[in-house]
Amino acid sequence: MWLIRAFEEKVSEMYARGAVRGLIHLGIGQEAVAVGACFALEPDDLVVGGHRSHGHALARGADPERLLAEIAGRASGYCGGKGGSMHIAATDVGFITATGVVGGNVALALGASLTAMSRGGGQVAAVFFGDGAAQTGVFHECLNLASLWRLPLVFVCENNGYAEFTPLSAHTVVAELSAHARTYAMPTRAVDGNDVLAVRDGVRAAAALAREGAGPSFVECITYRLRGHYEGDPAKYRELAELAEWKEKDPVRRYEAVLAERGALGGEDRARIERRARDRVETAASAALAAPFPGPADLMTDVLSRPAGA
Amino acid sequence: MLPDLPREDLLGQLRTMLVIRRFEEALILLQRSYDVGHFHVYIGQETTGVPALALLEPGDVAFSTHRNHGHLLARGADPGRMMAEILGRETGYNQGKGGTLHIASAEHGFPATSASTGGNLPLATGAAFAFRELGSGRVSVALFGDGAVEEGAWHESANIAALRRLPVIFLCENNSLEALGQKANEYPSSTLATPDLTDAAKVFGIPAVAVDGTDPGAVHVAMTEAIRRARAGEGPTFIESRTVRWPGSRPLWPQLATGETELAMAWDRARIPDAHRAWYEVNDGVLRYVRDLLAAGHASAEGVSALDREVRERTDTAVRFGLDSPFPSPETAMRDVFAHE
Amino acid sequence: MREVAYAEALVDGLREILAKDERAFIMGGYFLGLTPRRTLMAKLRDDFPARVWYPPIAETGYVGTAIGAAMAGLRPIVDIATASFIFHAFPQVVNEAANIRYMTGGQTKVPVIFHFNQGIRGGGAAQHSHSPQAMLWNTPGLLIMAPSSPRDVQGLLRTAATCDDPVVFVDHVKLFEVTGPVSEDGTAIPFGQADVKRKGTDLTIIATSYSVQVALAAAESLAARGVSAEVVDPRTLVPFDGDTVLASVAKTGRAVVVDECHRRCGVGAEIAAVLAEEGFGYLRAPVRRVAALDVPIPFSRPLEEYVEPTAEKVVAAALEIAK
Amino acid sequence: MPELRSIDAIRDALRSELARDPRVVLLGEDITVGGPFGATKGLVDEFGEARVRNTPISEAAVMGLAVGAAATGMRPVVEVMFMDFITLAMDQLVNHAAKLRYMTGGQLRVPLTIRVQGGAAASFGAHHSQSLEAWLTHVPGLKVVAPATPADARGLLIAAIRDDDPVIFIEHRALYWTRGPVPDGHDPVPIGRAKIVRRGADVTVISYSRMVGIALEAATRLADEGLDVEVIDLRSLAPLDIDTLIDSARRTRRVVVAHEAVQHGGVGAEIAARIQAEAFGELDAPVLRVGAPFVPVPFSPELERRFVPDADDIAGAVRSTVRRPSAVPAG
Repeated sequence: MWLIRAFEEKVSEMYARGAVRGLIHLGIGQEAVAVGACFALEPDDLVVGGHRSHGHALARGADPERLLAEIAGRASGYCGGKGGSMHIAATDVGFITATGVVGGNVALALGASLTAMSRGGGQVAAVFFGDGAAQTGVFHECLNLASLWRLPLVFVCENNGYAEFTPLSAHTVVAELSAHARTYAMPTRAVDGNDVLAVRDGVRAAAALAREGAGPSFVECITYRLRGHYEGDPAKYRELAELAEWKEKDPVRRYEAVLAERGALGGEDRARIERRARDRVETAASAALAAPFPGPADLMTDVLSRPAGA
Repeated sequence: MLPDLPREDLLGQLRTMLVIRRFEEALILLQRSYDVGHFHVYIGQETTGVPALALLEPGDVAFSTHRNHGHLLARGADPGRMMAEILGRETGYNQGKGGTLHIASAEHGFPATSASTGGNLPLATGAAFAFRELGSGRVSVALFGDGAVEEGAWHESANIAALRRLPVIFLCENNSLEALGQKANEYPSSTLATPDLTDAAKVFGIPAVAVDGTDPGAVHVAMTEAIRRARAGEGPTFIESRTVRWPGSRPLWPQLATGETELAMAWDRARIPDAHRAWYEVNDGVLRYVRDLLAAGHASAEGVSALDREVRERTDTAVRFGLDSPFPSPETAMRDVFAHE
Repeated sequence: MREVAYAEALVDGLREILAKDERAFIMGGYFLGLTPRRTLMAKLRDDFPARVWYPPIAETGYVGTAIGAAMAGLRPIVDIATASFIFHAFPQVVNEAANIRYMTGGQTKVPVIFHFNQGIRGGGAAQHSHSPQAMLWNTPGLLIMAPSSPRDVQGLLRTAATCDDPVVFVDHVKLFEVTGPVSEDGTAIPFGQADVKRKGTDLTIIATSYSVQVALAAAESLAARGVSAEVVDPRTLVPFDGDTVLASVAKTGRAVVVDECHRRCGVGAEIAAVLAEEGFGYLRAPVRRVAALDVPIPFSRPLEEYVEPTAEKVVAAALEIAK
Repeated sequence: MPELRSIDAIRDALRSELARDPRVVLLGEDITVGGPFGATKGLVDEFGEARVRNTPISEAAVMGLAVGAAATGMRPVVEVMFMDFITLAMDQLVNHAAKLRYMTGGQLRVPLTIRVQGGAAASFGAHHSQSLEAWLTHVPGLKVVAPATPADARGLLIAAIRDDDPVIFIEHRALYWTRGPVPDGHDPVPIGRAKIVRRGADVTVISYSRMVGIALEAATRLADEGLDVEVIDLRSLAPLDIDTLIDSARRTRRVVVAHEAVQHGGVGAEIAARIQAEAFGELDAPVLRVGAPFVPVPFSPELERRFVPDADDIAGAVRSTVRRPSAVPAG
């Protein structure tokens, strides 16, 4: 979780310095959902992210250097600099793709789960999305279709109470998003999104159901993100008091406390883990920023299977 | 049961139901002698549309779909101009440009009719949005089938209607009972994982009720309450009207599977054949309505037959009017694209 | 004449409409995107709290709601924000709004304005850099305005506000900082009236929206090389002022068309085809098109710049045919 | 040579690819009962419900699902009952199917075929008669093909299913029941290659789908007037076989482009702009375009007939390219 926290803070700092640009969405405060969920999945399971997915990719084992290179638009980035922060893909670690279209990614994950089902190897798919996506029509179409065809899919909903800039209550009367899943006879479970073990158990149970062929299920993680909706937004649309309260629920500090209680984490262990994470991110950042940009020759590739015709 | 209305209103609604029934039957018969093209009929759902839409005021609006004939006729549209539109003639309500799938009549409160499944749901929600903003107290009705609930447009519209407490009534005519295309290997293929259709609205906190679509009394009660809530600013209501699909609407091209309706079956059970017996005895709302009227002493067999004859004559004139109407002149194809040409 | 930034002219234009017509209503408030100028919209909302609504992220739903409201008495101005989000609303914009008047034989009007910010904006990548106006221009039943200056955006908005047909308002975040004069007396600019933004004799550059600023920059550097370029801004795509454009091409005999759509089947393709057809007699060189290359818009800056229709590319195209 | 109707040629292609490749799966509304025109009739009995799946009426989710399945190893074939309904799936088509390969720097591929049925016929009205191919050819990352004959329908559909990119396969209901010769075997017809269906020396007429037959009708009529017309069937709108078009334009020096879609901003605009840019000075007349008027599709048969260009329209355009004085450009 420290790797993700250090990574996101480094991106935030690079953005402030103008070293990277474009639309960047950080998931600081939502590390427990990424790590907890991915910990409960198998290596060959298929994971689809949303537009705030650095943490999801890292939790699946993506290389921080190639991730940072992509965010910085470098040729050595996972997508050759063509995708950027919102369209990260690291298929070698089972992170199929992320997408910038709210709700659009959920439909892609349905397809991944159909493939998994047709292969019959007990493989499952999982998709991360925010509560903003839950307002889109395509999201509801997906709940219906997944339930109808009993697809092996885990819906991991990060409910942080905000869609882009507006508090959720201004967007829908339905506070509890899993209610929509129950409309389609889908089992649901709400977990504290800031407790990595609770998320792990929730997703593991859901994945088990899917592997047995019992179809999809919906895990709603109640979380809170500490940075603004997108980098460069001073997040002033939140009352400061609310911000302070959640800082104390920071998932990284809570998990450290749990481990310390169990005697599994001494004082200097904690500092060592944090430092190792920050060092790893530091080297990754300098390597990424030193890497070359892609050239015009790269431009026309990857449009179609053969070079783009007339 | 019968709607709680005075006798002449009940008979008025019977007349309208018969106008719809005879119109659709005439259209199917016309196929034998004229290339009418593809269309959908409202047979079997008259006992929903007529009582429900009779409760609207002139200023209220309704948005229908490809199965719109019964809705427009229920609000007083002229069968002749309807037939003319279906036959693509100049005298049609849309001057021949819309056709059966898009018949609209602003004067009867049908501003636009969409043939894209669920396409009318955001439009009806929008009209309610305007009525609320303009404080006009008017009501908007979305008329759609169970298939439209599978569309994202349904969820986005329901969410907005609930969020802004809009005066819109979602009247879902679920005509797929016992005809789920998947199993019966026929149309439609309504495929919804929701155990109960009304759940699709209840999740948004929208009051939802299911009624027997062949029971005009139940439809009347549910619609009266929904209109009251809308005008009082209490927000949207969802009504699921359940009907068994008319056997003639199962194949892709409608056919007179149960023949031209014989009203005498309402008072003379001996005339009911074995084939489609359940249809004549239970599922045909019009026959049930006639039986209830007779039982309540509101009408006699002779009276109903006389009314039916009058409706059939009117239907024949409507068909002739359609067939005799001129086609629009070709250059009119270039008009009505924009306000200023 | 007051000098004003485009973003201010736009918001003042919206304020004027809300003040003048109580049926006017704003749905979606991201007109100025995530740029620093967005505080202007927050102010507008404070001034008219009941008339500016921030809907859920559900374009089919809220754009359809705007169309329904337009049929029932309101005159909504609906903001789709980033142009790439309009694809969610295509069934409502293209299948419903554009067809309703025609399909109903003229019975029902749909006075609604669809606003979006199109084009390449720096790091938007493939899903936030679309220019959908070519597809919308292929759709009968939609008026399309594409202002390129503070005066034009206010003048065209005034006409759009009184129009009884759906109007597509093509906008661009890179226009927000462009400053220029605005008319004091509230004159409206009629649709279908092109504006010669710069006189010239050797060739004609035809451009819309932000590409007009690109064309003007190109004309500037061409002048330094002794090539006199005339810049014609049609200001609206529907109706399209073909006469003024053709008159200019007849005079210069050479034409370059610039816009941010992808090249194949883009806005430039239709204009070039019309010029080549109508201007066959007096064209002295092939019509050149400068548009976004036919690849998804890449994220990385150097790739994005390679794809973008820049002033340099316009200059190169102009020099190629000006000989 | 055996003969097949287009609708049967299409079913034959679907059956042979379903049999050949276990990754192929059909998705669409009512396809187990054959869809409205019968293209998929009987396939569910042969290949089972896991590979011939009825979907709910949720075009956005179904298209997204198909893209996701293609990106993770399957080869879906999605049927969109009427081309007008691609509007409901535009976000998935434009923002995902067309871009996943590029945005992921080549990590993903999207071997997906989208069968649509477009065009005006039998008075289906404005929501069931549109030709929207210009939009799709405008999107980099999508291929678009439109067969005019049963042989090409089968060959191009087989090629589309085997292609590793998203291919939109445009059928036309007015062509479904026309019969035509089909070769033995199930070989793909290469995507991106036009076909000269009638050699000629005086004027080139470029067209696709239903318009090819109408162009041939015009050509035979013009032959009686001593005009030798060359007719080219594009078959593939993206990628466009521009070399064949330029070569023919240089030979005849007169070109007409005809399509059923609205002329304004149609594929004809791109072809006209390309030919006049690359063969400038080698034409004796401007490239003329014949397309539908800039209006929604009217319902009434009389108006619909006027909406769709016919042989007279094409012949008229051809004659005017000949009559026009060959103005030699000044300077």
